Amino acid sequence: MKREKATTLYIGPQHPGITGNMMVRLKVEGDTIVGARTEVGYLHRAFEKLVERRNWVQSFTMMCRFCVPEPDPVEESYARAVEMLDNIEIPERAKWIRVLVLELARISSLLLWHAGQGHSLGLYTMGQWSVGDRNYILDLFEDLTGARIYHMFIWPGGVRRDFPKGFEDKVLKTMDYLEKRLEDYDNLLFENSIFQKRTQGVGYVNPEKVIEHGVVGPVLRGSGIKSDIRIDDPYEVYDKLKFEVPTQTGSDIWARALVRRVEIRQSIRIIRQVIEKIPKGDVYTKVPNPQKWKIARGDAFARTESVRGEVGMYVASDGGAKPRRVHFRGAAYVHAVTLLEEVLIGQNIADVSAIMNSLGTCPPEIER
Amino acid sequence: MESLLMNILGAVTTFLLAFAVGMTYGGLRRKIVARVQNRYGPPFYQNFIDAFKLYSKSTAIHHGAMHFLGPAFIMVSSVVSLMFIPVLTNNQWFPNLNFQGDLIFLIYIMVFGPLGMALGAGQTGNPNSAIGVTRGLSQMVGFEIPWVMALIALMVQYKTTSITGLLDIQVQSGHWFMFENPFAFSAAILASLGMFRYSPFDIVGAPTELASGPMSENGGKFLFVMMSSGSVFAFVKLTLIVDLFMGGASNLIILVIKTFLLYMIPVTYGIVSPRYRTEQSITYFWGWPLFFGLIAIIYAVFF
Amino acid sequence: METLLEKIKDRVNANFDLKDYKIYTDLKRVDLFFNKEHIPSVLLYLKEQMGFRHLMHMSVVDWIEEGEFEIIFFLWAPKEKVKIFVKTRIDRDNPVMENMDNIWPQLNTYEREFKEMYGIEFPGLVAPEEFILESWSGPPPMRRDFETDKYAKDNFATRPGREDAQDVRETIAKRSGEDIPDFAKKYSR
Amino acid sequence: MYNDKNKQKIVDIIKNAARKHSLWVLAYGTGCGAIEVPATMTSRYDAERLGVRGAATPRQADVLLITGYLTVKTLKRVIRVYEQMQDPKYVIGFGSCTINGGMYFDSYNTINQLDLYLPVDVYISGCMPRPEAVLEGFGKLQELIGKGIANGAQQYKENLDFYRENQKKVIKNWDFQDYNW
Repeated sequence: MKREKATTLYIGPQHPGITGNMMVRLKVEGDTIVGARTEVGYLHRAFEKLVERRNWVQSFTMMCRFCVPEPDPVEESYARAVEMLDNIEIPERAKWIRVLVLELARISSLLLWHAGQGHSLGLYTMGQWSVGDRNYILDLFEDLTGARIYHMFIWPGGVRRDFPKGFEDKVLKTMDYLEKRLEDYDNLLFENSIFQKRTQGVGYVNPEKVIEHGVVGPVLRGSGIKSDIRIDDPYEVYDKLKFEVPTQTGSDIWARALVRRVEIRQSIRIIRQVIEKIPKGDVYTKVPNPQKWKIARGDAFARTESVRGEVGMYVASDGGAKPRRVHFRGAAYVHAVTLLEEVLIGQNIADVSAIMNSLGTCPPEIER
Repeated sequence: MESLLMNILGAVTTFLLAFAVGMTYGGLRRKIVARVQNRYGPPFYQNFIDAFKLYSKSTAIHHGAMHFLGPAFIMVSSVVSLMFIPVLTNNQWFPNLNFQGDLIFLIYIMVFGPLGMALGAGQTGNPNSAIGVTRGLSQMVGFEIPWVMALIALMVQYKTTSITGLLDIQVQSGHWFMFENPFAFSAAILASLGMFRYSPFDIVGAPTELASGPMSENGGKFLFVMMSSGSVFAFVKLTLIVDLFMGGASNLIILVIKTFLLYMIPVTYGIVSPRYRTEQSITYFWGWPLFFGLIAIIYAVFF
Repeated sequence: METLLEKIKDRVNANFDLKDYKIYTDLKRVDLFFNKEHIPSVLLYLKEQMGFRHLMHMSVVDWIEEGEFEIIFFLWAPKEKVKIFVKTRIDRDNPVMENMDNIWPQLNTYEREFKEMYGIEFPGLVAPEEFILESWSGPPPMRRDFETDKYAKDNFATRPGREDAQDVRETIAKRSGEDIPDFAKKYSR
Repeated sequence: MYNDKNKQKIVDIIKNAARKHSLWVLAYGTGCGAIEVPATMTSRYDAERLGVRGAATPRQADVLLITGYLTVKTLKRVIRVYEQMQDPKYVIGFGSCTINGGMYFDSYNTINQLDLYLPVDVYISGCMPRPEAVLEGFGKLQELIGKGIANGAQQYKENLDFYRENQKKVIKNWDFQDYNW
């Protein structure tokens, strides 16, 4: 077999199968990958440099742009880190609204994952359905925050505004609709024998390696370890909510898909609980005038569970009106370069896109 | 002399008909797929617009002679196979070149197109094209075997290797071969799923894997030729199955109904299926389709 | 909780030369300060002996006034559910830090980034030269003395008429010949 | 070929009518705007009914959608991709950051003004533009094509020196081949 000369195959940056704008350079023998190298940096906007020139509240508009498919956990991390630094206590209702927003963001991101996973394996109908249904979640966001994608809603001191009139009913209606649609998704994707054949045993990651590389979220849960920041290190009001953390032991694409299949249902469950239990009250604490807001020297690290794993925000202050350092820990940062290169070796080139989707590779949060 | 002119005119008419029907079917497929996906979808004539636009694009980039000939080979293969297929039964407007043994010739000429494309794609130097071609040829090994077996079964059963002959037997007896030898029909239909290259057998041009494979270096007029020959070829395949198994068609309406129903099989299967991997696809064809093919031959020999 | 954090601190202190520490009880967080040469052994000890298996993050802060880079490792113990921030300082003019990607393979990515963004040298780091930037010739961009706005102004042209953050509605109205409605004039800057 | 409407030949009118109803968009998500492209293509907005459709490789594509900010590293790839596309080709600048840098006006790694490096036919403003805005952008492009004045590619060819000079100023490792088709 060694006679075959390895071909270099570029997946990306312009390639329909790549998630976002990055590149994987593959060495291919026949259909098998013998070497892989990730190249990132196509989306580097230097956010962490730019916040040095912006004050605490101005920086907050940058946060949602760190990760495009799921901006809210990043906002949440930043807001919580700043609150830790300045010892701001936020009202109880704001915490519940934050949980609602985070879970809605999870659902929207999971629907996008359904689309990506289906699309990467050639099941375009799945993508069309779930991206279409995602519009209903975005409608809720639009109602609540005024924007479809970049909400800038969770900010230091609480959330920007209270529910609009009749919002709770709309949320519940959307959840009912979504649950009905999830049955269709089951029929189309999870009970599809070809999908099962394409995913079972593909993209296997050794669980030991998952821990070593610091990869968390569905990848870790798909390899049999129960870990979720919402339970391990609860923030906001997650300790008052009931939900399950699914685990699977296959550690392949199929296991991760099953984990995510349950997760979207758990998010719906959480949203129902939030609507039921949410208390009345204010939604934000008054923060100082943004132009004059100075925060005492110190640092804080806040992390939030997103669909792709934990996202964290390290914020250091030097006592001034602008952050000294804001460093974002993307969920994909730890695996998209080192782990992906190892996982791809020995796989079929047909599965590259599916593996990247399954791991949750998200280039904007790698490069920031 | 006059009859030669008529024949040429008829051949052109046949080609235009095949082109129009193939393109319209492609457009209808897009519409149907869109409706399943909860969309409005493009108009059914969208494919004609696309084809004309592709034709009007400039083609300044080329990779040598073979690259030019690749699409031409596919077109030749489609058109030549079209010429051997009786579009309608007993109609002088659609003459065809028939001789004893044309079915065997057809088996060969239908493979000619993909081989030509392989030559053309090889010269572009694009690794995606090369891998796509390799996949296409391996997949062809998969579906050609049951397909050929189904045809052999018919040839053995009715002792003729002429398409017209097979068609005449059906017309005279009034029995369609899809009921006479259902195993051969099943094998042929399952094999034709692969020939159409829709999901789950779209492994050749799989966009998320190979960025449209052998087509990735072909734009503009190249793509126009490929697209139109693909449409013609779709018509060829549908009509051939109709001729061989469903008793042909005595007028155009019946032809359209029969071919459209046949066409819906790969289309509906494709809407809800992800893509197979290459080896999975071959395994698929060497499973039930091959089994049906074997049974068909046994049935043809002993009954 | 407090006793647990104290215990962790004491156990580390018993084995290593702890420079300083800080305990935040409500955040379940211990900050440990070390000299730079102790860091690899401390990290290995924390990971292998004390169950801090998960490296959440690694970060660098540029304290330009003090002439130092602060390097921080964020560790998490899944069992005890405690965070440890291991901090150290290195010289800003001659930034060298031990390469530790054999402890956690993910550190390879971080180190590549910091090498590029801060110019910190990690001897023995196996990685291609470029990570995010491409043929970058200026100073490492994340250092505080690099001025990004000046660089942007020098290299990237700005569309004329938009140099400041002034209201552009009047300009647009003049260009297109439309009148600004009265209610909108009220909000003009 | 790309004259103004008064001089448009009948052939061109037919060609342009076909072109405007068949816009194949290159699947290249250069920035964060790429998240709204799937939404534009799917059920609620369904750009395919207007003839807008994805194309996998530059050779097959008509429209290059620059979805948002361009870093210097991406700009190089984008120019390459643009030059590989075949005439007639159109560029849509998507989002505020392509117009004037948007919120990244002071970033050291993103360009501010796209039309210095590539000829832009239509800009869509917003951060990020909603799918309705994207559809309107496509509508505008169709209108321009119908009138025969979406001649960005022609402009690029004629002013190649100007564009090359700007590109070389930003892209340090310049290694492009001549653009002569």
